[in-house]
Amino acid sequence: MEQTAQFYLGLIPLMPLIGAVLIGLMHVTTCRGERFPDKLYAVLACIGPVLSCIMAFQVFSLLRTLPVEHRILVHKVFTWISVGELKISMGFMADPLSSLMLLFVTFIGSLIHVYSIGYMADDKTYAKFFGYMNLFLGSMLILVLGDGPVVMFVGWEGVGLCSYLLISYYNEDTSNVLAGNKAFIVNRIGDLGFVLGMAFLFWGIGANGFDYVSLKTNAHLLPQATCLLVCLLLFVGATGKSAQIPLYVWLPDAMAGPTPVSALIHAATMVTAGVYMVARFSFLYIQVPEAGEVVAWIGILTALVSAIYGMFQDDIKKVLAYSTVSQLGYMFAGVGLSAYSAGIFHVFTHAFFKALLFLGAGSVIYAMHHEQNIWKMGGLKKKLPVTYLTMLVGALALSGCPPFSGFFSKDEILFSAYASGHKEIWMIGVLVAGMTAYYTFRMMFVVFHGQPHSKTSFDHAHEPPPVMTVPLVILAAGALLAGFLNFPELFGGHQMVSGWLEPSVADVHSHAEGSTEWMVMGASVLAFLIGITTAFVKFGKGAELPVFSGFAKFAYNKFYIDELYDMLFVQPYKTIGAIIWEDFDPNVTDGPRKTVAWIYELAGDIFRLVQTGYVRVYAIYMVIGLSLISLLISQTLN
Amino acid sequence: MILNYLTLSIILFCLGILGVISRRNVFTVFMSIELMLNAANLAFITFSRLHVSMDGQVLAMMVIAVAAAEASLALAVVILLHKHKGVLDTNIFSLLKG
Amino acid sequence: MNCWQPRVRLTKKNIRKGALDIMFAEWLFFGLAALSVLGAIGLILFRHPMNGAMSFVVTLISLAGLYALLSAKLMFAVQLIVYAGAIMSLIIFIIMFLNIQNSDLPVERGKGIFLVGGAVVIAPIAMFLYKIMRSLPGTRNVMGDNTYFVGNGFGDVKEVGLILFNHWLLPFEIISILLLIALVGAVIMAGKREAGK
Amino acid sequence: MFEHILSSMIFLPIVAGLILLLTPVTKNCARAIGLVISVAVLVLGLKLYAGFIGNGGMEFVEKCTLIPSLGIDYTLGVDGISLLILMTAVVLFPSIFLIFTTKTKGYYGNLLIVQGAMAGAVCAGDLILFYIFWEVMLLPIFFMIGLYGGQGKVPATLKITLYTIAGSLLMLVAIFYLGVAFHNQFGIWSFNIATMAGLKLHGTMAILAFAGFMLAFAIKIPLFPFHTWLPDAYTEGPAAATFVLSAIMAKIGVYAVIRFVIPIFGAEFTRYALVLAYLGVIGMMYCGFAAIAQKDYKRLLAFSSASHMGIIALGLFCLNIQALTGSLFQIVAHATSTGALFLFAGILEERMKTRKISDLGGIASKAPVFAMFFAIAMLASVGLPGTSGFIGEFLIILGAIKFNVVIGVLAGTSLIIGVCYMLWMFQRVFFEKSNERTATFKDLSSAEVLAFLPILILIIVMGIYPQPFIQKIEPAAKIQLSSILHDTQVADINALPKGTNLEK
Repeated sequence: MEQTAQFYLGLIPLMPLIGAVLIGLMHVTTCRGERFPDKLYAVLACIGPVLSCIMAFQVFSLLRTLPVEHRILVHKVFTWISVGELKISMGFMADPLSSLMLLFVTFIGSLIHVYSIGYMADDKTYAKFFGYMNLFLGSMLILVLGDGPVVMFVGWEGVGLCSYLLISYYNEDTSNVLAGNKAFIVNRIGDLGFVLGMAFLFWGIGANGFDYVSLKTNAHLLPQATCLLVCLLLFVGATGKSAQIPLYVWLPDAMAGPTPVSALIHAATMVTAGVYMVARFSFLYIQVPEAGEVVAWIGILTALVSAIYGMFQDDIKKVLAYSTVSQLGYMFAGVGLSAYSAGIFHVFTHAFFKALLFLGAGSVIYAMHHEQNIWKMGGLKKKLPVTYLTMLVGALALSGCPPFSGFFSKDEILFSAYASGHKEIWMIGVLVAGMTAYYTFRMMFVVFHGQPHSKTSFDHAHEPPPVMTVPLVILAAGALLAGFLNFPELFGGHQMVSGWLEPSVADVHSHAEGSTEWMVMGASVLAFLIGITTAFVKFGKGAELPVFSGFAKFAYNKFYIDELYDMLFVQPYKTIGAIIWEDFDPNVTDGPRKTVAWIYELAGDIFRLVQTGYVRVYAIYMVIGLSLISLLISQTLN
Repeated sequence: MILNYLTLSIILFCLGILGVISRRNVFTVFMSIELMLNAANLAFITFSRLHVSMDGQVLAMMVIAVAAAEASLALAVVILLHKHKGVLDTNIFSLLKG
Repeated sequence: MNCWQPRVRLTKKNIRKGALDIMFAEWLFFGLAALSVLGAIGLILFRHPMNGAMSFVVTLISLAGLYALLSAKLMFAVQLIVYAGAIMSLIIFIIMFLNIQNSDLPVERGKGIFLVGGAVVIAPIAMFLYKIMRSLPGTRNVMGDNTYFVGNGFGDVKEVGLILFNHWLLPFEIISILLLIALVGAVIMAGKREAGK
Repeated sequence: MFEHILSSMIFLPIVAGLILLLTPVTKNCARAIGLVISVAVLVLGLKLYAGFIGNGGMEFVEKCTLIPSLGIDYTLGVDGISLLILMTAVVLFPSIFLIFTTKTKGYYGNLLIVQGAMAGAVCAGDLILFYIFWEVMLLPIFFMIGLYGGQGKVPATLKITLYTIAGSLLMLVAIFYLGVAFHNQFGIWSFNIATMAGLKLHGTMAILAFAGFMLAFAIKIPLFPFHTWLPDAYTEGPAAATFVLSAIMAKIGVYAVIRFVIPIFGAEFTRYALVLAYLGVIGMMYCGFAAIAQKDYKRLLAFSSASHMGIIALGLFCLNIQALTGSLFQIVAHATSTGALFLFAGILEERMKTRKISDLGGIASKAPVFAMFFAIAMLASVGLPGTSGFIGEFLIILGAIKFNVVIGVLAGTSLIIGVCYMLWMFQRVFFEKSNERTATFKDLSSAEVLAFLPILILIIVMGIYPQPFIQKIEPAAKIQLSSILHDTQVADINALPKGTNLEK
């Protein structure tokens, strides 16, 4: 049984990868001639994820049968790199943490694949899309299952690549490609942090094995300063992938890709990789609380800033994108404050409701014929009942309405912030919760309530086919129920997720009085109610396109951060390049060579005067030379 | 006195050089070269007499043969020159000018 | 070496006759030397190559005389026949063939300056060569190897020929090939048609 | 033939190339002959690879005396390092003959000669022999750029030739100095690298000789600030010449540092390693920055190649096994990825008749196969995990961090810099809307796909399963490294004050 499961570990990422290669080859070989039918591609594309999902459940259930301290499966496929002390195998590892990630990644991934069959139906390069999606899922699974940082990095960069490919999927449009470039480059900045962190970690304790198991046992050998450095560098990597300050700028632009991509990559799975990574390295972060503080503060500030942005967006996907950034901020606040299970639990619930919201938004966009501006929608409740209901579930979960999943996970983070004495973080968190409720329902009201703003597109709007709505319903069920998996003890629950994650993450449990817990929960609920009421008052009856001014305009333009980055980094980079190429390289670097050439030229000009071209004159030179030599030698002869 | 012969050879050789470097007429330059060859021949034969060995004379004979070959080629060049340029000036050629 | 020793018995009469001969040869040498130098000077001074060529012939003939004085009988003949005869007549033939007018001749301004300047430049070379010659052993002798006379065979066709074909065979053959090549080259060059290029 | 496998691999192409140049064959015939010869060499190379044991020593040694009085031998041999470069060249060469058709026969003749000469330079075990091949290598490049290059071919040819020769003449002087020094110390003449390693050099002359060698190799690699010939030559050269220069010849510069400089000048090498490492990393950043300012895709690739060579050179100077192995691995990886990119650029230039980025666009939708191949090579070149580029770059950064933290961090920025200009270029050339020029772009033909497929498969296989390659490299790298570390200890003893007598 264990043997089979280990074998599965290798197969899980392989399945979608095989699918990707197969679809890619089929696409490439046929793209000039007769194409295979789209249905074939759709089936092929879904086989891999579904198989992976089944195997993931197998692995998960096997892990459950094992005793708590042995809940770890490692499968080393082959030696990948072995140079000197550095020994890395291409190995996969399943422990409670990764198996949990595995579950929802494969599950939601499969659902989104199914959804895409409907959403992408009219696309000309259907196969290409599914190839990329499968490649993405494979990379994500490598990321999750990798048994060491380097293998994880393979998946880490792989998902970045797929993100690039899918964002610039509609590559005829320059802005889409630019968004893709931005995503890849910003991710690369984070990856630099990851690589450097790995390097320092390796020279610290990597010589005895560079996989998580060995690293965990040797973690105490790492000097405090190095540990802090490694933690911060790794966190730089996490900020890149998970869109945190200062590297969050790519995620809103990434909405240029097809909507299922936004759901799969930029909401449910890839962006949570950073949180996963911090949780994975919890054995390091636990040693240096300062690093955790930095993580938590960055997280909560990101949550605040992006919530502010989210309140003023007019693109339905951008609202969701900023809410994603904001929720990721919560997760980092959680893992930063050593509440790893709370952070991961939020990742888990967030995956459901955010995927749901994105897919719902996709249905809306699909129904509105690729119109994304919320001010041009309105009153869609009647036309799209299923979408409306499912999205309502998602919105309630996102804003933290009590019985829904988001409430439990968010509350746990806020509670641990409060209980561990970080009151400021808690206060900001509650504030952000209110803002979340506000902008979520602002979007819901504007899109589904009120009067239609565009009559023609409203009339043409219709509910999408079942292949799209069924995943929505399933996800809605998930978003509704997932929270009960970690039902707090306060309500007589067992905190199953926290208990499950116990062996993997070094959780710090903050205990507090029951009354404190009630107080914290009450504050969250209050914030939610204030947020939703405000939204209802302002937009409940439908609203016109507002004109922004003052702070709102400032926030609408995202505090001009993009422009600032452009001025601070992009333009200097281009200017330096231009200076080097146009001035520095030809004049300074090439200067010595040019000087030598100039000296030769000068000497040539001088000697040219002597070269009259008349043979007789050359004879005269010869004779003069002979004469001089004779004079010289004559001196020595008697 | 042997030295007299050798001195004469030196004088003739130097006159030959003088002819080459100071005249521009192709024929004169050419004949000046012949003069230098003859000066060398004289030296050869003088040394042959000095050492009472006839190798010098053999060498002189070879020089004459080379001179004959040279004369034939040089005259062919002169004819070509005259044919193409119509003049006998060595300064016509300045292809080596840098 | 011995075979070239004089076979004449050294009687008083013979010695006196030899002294007279030496005196006569000295005079003859100076005469021929003066002629050859004059001829050479004429060569480099005459403006028209024809005049130069005639004056050069004088040099060549007087050099032939000097070869005779040095007992190089074969060379005396070769000089007269090949040089003064064949080569010079070829040169003169070409000069006449080209029918050179005074107007064809290059205008040589500053010829005097070149001559004087050239002489000044060449003087050290001449001095140097002279110093070398003077320092060679035996050059102050009256004639070679302290003997004035050499045997009858010295410089004869047969003796020179023996040496030529015994010790100098390979160079001789190479020279013959050289002559052949020169011949071919001359034919190709001079025979080139205008249309060639 | 198999007893003298190395000699055959060297002289078969050279002789064939000379025959092609001297006989009036047609260009198609020349191309066919070139293909046959290069495939024959490939077969020999595979045989060599199969017979290679790989315990770090020299194998397939051939030796005969050339000039006994001066101790100059004809010595050939391969170890893991040279085998790697040799195999790269051997595998990549047939594809050139497959891909390019519209050239004259001299093109193919010169290519064959350069192939042989490069094999010679890589296998030579004697300094003089190496020098001869080193110079012969340059000649065909001179002709190829000079005769078949672009518009600015003449200045570019002169620049590369004079620059390279200036460096190699200094190396010749240094070689002579080494020979004389060897004669002074041991009383015999020898230029054999194996015996040369026993040479003990001190003082200014050693540093000068070291500088002579390093300069020649730095120009060839090219190391900042000696890179200025590279953009011109790469841009103006015909695609095959650029390919040869970037994929293989630059690598021979790196190889030569390992083979000749490290054993002989171990002490000097360690002393100046920091400076040289800085040059490497500065060169990487400098060329990376310059690349973004390019308007010509070939020149952009040229700068990118120079930038990568900076990283490879850095790996040499870090003095640890990870960086050195990474550097050697990256040699192959870079040869495949950048070489392929230059071949693609050649195809683009041939079909579009332009080298300007702004003239192109939208090729991805017209030629998906071409775009995919290009993207794979590009991603390998920016070091994406799963492709060959990552392994080397990761190992080099890892080693650089150990060597010097500042250098390590700067080396890490190559991850970002590379991706910036590459994506920018990819966007302008392959994405966006197509224009009337690119509207008629024809996708790769089957023959071209066939020619590129081995390269691309190599890129991916080397990224996913690199251990077989690393296994061949590592023992030889370890030996080279131990020679330096040994020398360092010697140098340390010398550095001690005179009074401390350690001996006996």
